[in-house]
Amino acid sequence: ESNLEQTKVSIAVGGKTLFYYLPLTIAEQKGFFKEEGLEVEISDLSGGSKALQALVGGSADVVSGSYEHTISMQAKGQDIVAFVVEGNAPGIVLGVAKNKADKITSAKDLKGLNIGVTAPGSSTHMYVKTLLVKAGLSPDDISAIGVGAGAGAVAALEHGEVDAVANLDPVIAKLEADDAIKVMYDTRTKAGVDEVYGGDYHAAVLYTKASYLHDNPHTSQALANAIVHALKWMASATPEEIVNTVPEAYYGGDKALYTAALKANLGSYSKTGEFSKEATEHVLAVLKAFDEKVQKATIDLSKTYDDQFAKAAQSAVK
Amino acid sequence: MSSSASTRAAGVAQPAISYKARIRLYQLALLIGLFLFWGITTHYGILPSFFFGEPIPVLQQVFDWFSGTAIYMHLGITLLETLLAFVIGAVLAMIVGLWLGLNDLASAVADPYIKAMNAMPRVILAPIFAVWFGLGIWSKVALGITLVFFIVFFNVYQGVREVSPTLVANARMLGASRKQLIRSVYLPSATSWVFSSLHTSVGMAFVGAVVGEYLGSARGMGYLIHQAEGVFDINTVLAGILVLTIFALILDGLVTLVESKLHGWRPVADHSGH
Amino acid sequence: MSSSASTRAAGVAQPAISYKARIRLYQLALLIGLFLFWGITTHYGILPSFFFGEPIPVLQQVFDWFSGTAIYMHLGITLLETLLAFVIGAVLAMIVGLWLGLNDLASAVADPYIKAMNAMPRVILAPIFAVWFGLGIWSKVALGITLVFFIVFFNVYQGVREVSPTLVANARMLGASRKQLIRSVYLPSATSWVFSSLHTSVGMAFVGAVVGEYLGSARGMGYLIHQAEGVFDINTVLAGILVLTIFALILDGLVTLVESKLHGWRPVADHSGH
Amino acid sequence: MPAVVKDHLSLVRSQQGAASSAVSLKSITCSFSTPKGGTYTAVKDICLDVGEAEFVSVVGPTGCGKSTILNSIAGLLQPTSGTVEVFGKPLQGINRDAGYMFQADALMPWRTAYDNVVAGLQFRGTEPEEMKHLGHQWLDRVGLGRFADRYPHQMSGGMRKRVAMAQMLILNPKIILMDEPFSALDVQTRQLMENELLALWSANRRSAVFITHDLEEAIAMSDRVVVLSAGPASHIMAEFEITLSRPRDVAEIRMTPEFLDLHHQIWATMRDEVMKGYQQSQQG
Amino acid sequence: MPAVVKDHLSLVRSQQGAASSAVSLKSITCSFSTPKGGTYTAVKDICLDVGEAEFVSVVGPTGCGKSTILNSIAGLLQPTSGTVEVFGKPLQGINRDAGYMFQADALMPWRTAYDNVVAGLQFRGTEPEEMKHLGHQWLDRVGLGRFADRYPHQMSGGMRKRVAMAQMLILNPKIILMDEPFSALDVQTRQLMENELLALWSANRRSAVFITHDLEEAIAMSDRVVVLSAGPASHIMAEFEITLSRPRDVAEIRMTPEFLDLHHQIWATMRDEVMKGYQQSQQG
Ligand SMILES: Nc1ncnc2c1ncn2[C@@H]1O[C@H](COP(=O)(O)OP(=O)(O)OP(=O)(O)O)[C@@H](O)[C@H]1O
Ligand SMILES: Nc1ncnc2c1ncn2[C@@H]1O[C@H](COP(=O)(O)OP(=O)(O)OP(=O)(O)O)[C@@H](O)[C@H]1O
Ligand SMILES: [Mg+2]
Ligand SMILES: [Mg+2]
Repeated sequence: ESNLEQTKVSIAVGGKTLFYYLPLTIAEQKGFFKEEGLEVEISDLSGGSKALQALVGGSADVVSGSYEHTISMQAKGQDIVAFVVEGNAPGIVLGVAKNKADKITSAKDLKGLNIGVTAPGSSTHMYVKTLLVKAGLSPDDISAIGVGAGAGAVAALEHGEVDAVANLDPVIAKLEADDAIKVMYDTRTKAGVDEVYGGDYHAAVLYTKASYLHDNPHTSQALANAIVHALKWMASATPEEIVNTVPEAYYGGDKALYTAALKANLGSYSKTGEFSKEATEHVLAVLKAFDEKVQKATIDLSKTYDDQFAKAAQSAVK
Repeated sequence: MSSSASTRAAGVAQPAISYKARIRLYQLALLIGLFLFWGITTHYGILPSFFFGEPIPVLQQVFDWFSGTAIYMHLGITLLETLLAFVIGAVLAMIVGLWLGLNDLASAVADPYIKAMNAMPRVILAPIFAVWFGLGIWSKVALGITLVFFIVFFNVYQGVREVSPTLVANARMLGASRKQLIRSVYLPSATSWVFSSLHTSVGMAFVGAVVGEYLGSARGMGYLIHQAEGVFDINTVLAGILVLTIFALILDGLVTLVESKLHGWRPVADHSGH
Repeated sequence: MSSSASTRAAGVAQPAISYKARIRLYQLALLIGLFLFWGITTHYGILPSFFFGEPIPVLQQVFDWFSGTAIYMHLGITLLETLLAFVIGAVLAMIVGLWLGLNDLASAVADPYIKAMNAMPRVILAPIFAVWFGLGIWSKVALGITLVFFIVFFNVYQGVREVSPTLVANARMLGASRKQLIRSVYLPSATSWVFSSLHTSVGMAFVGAVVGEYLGSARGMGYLIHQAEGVFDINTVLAGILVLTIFALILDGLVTLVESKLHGWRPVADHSGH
Repeated sequence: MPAVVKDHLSLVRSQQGAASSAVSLKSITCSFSTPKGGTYTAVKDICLDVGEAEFVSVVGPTGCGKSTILNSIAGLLQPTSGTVEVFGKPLQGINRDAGYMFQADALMPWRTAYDNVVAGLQFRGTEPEEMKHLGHQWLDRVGLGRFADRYPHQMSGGMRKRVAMAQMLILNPKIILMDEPFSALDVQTRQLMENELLALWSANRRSAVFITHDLEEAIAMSDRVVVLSAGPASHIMAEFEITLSRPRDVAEIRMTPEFLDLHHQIWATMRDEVMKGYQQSQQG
Repeated sequence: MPAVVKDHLSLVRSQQGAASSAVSLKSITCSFSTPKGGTYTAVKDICLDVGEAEFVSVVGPTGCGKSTILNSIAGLLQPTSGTVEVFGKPLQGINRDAGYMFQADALMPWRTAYDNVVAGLQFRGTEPEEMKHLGHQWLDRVGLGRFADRYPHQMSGGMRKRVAMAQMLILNPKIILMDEPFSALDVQTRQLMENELLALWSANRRSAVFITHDLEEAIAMSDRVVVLSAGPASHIMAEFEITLSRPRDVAEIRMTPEFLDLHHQIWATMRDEVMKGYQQSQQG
């Protein structure tokens, strides 16, 4: 199929090993990109915002990142468009330290505490803000401490530096395995997402510049096909099959922990890769609440995603 | 750097004030030129303002900060971390540098270990520091120390090695004890080495503090910058860098002040060649 | 560092081999001691193995890597980046350092700008480098250069300033042109300064490459370390650091080799004091 | 017979002789700023002409400003006032016609004796063959043939001085400036070197300005001996024409009555001056 | 009348005199490794006794090993073989009884003249009052009272030497070691300093080892003049007892017939040696 505008695609991702982006790795490992005639290079960056910067700066063609970015970029005048969904649940978990769990039972009790987020201003931070507002508090009622999404986050909670964390797997899985936290809000599951956001929510997507989609429709289609392929395969595969597909480096010797975390996350992935208007609106609502730039701007949601590729992929991928 | 100059005329040559004023003028011109270049290129999209911001909003942000109150806390924390890292790192480096510089066996044995530690990417140590020192200022201080230490250490070590053997022999003949020898010969003789490294490490102490805050903290300039980066507010990021830079220059000025006190005996050499 | 020593006896004193052998012995003992300490404390949970890993798995990982093939690509990339950053950064620094060291006006004007750049947290520049140089090796090289440059620069600058005025005057009287003066007097005289900074910056070049990869890349040792950190595989992280350290020592050894070639004329001073 | 030429006379000389003189100091004054912020005038209103092929020695109490004057002639120090002329032209920057042997150690510590000796030839881009030949020839001349590969720190004080002398003379400069070149040498080696220098100087009409503390040396070598007064604001106190016939052997000449007479005169002139300087400084 | 004491005789002296001598070199040899990897023996089998209150001058061709010997006595250089005894005890490490004025510049460049002079007193923890008094007294003695606040680079060569001398003598060492201390001074200042030194030395029974290239100075100052042969493997070629009566005035004594006779003898001894060394080196 030489109708591809380009066969070499560079994809940027902020934290390739995160469960959030697992479909990307599956597509890569199972060779679904190759099947589409693509040669992808996946660059791993230190965070989602760095991946976005790589796209804007032109060093990456496509980003595997958070749908939120397409909205906040529109507010800044950048035309970024999502074209296939990887996950429908952010996978963020708010957990409180076990030893304080009896005193903290709902978001209301968070007032005045130190809460570890991956980085100030990040989506985990916004997640905490959402919870606080829902509980009738102000976002400034807590102090958010950036603890990263690695060993530092585990240490911060286990050493009492923070009273609660809003973080992702494998941090949460590790803390659970260590019996260090009690999970309070969990958006790895459909139920959890509904509870926090009041319905569907787009998390990981593939997005790129509008011009790229326009100039490379076939390449974009091929990318969407590969992701949808991966999503479908994941929906039918057992957790063990998935674990055996990811590179060994992902579970770094502790396969059991990884498998457990994977099971907790399996519900978060999209089945079809398609968009839903409702889910995009939920995302916008969250951003409107906390992002000044988005508040001021008028956002045209229809320009933040392009559903045609994912739709076409349904028939392309058996 | 800096140091006055002029051609090595015997005696009381040209009025030094005009020379200094000229330098300030050039610096100012350069500064304005840079800002103009920045403003124009970003305004006309030659440089993307997404990455490079724009001068007016950056200055506006700095102004807003200093009209408010919150910034003082953040700045204070970062300065405190920087100062602590700088002082502790430099003092430690001087002690170890002197000790190894004067001790052949110990230095030969320690050699690969020190180089190995210097080659270690410090950022990776950040989580460990967080465990040991918590998320407060001390983990940032520790990170800063690891940066400052090696720069100063290698220079103190070399500075001690470079001391003129005749000077040492003379002081020993005059009855200097080991401690007096260090105080009266090795240290003064190594001053230029030490200060050269101090200038480099002032900057590094700031880097340590900011990167430390960047990796995990609840306040400080690094925190502000990190937060702004998270929402792609490049102007705030640059404003933060600008403020940090100004304070780095102030701290460096203090180092230069101490240097010129301790180093005033130097002949003013002429390197410009007629 | 290192350099042979022994008491300053006139002539052909103690056999130097035994001294060197003794040093190696001590180093080995220290190494084994460190590994034992590490093994025991982490095994008995005095140090948490979650952060400190354990020696056996770390060595196992290193062994696995080198029995496989993938590591060579990663290591090769990182070494290439390091070397490029080191060489380009050092050469640039020498040129700029010489130029400013010999040019009073330019150095006085540039002074605050250079210090400001040195105080800038480089990590923040990473996205800009990615824009300019892409996500391939060149953005890492650029990051490494920003680290290497300033360390070497400040030392070259100071080294040039410290050259004995008599030596310069003599060479000029002997008819040396400006270029010859630089080659025959300034550079040799600044060698100890330059090499001291080269030792520091070998490590920094590695740090630049690894941190650059850490911040965004598709291969390299920093990439491996980043991935392992993301999944709490501390043993792999430490194995990566270990491998990097060994290569840093090798590169430093090369620098020392060149140094002893260029610097062989030095008297062997005795600093140990009788 | 020696003649004492007084100050105003030397001024006249310098005005007349400008055209045919190699070096001409026109009323130069050199001041330095002192630690306390004042100025210290080392030499004041010095007028001195050195003719082509003339050998002038400068003597004077220690610290009076001899090296300062030599630095001005070399173009390394710009006088606070007055001008230096070289072959009739005002000196700008370094004096390219002069070779200067410094009072202080000025060998490059990272070069061996041989490499130091040929440094100037290298700078001029001399052929390697010729350089090698000349280098070794000069090392032999100063008696260091066997020490070609020694670094300065491996040589004795006197050996270093001789290397410095060879380094300068190998370039065959038109004007030879030497600041106490032989003070670190034993009497005999010194005489060997003195003769060596005289031979070179007379071979092809060099000019020489020679600083020494050894009056005998000054007289034995020179056409004229200039005596400086004690500092500060040192001036030329007296000049003595040395009319002893040439060629001279520096060892033998010392026993002649003219020599002793001159020695006595200069010695007397200087003695008072030194006592004055010494007493002044003790009051300070 | 002067007596030439030959080698074996001096050996005998050193064996007898051990008990009452301040410094006693017992057959010392000093070798250095050369760039080519060989060894260069500077001095070989030197036996020398310096009695208490004795003033010994060492002369010899340049590069023969005079400074090397002084370094051994100071304890800065460990002889390759042989031992150094100080007041009857083998020397271990630095010689605490000795003051050493180096041939090379050894002033601390970051200290003013005054601060350099009092450095040794500071090291000993002398009272500030006394230090100040002594410091200024010594600066005056060497004629630098007005230059107390000058840094070394602001002083002339001769001034630096005088500071170095004051720095050493202010400590009143039992053994005075001086390596060509006066070679950078003009004749008159030199005589002032020589008399100063002699006065100090005779005031309270010091021992002195004095290196000079000026034979007249050596004779005028000393009780004994030791002549070294040319290197390599330099040895003591001859010793001359100077029986001129004390106290002496260094300027006047030079005219006495005994003086001239001694001068002639030593001069002749050295001349042959220098020529030998010079020729040797030219063959190398
Ligand atoms: N950079 C300087 N700053 C202040 N004073 C200086 C400086 N250089 C020289 N002088 C002063 O100028 C005077 C003359 O110095 P100069 O070196 O010319 O003396 P000199 O005649 O060569 O003495 P010597 O015979 O001891 O070498 C001295 O008093 C010295 O202190
Ligand atoms: N570190 C060294 N390495 C090799 N050779 C050396 C070293 N130090 C001294 N020498 C040699 O030892 C010999 C004696 O040197 P020394 O300095 O004692 O001579 P000196 O008698 O003091 O001469 P001068 O009168 O010129 O000062 C010289 O030939 C010198 O080259
Ligand atoms: Mg002088
Ligand atoms: Mg000597």
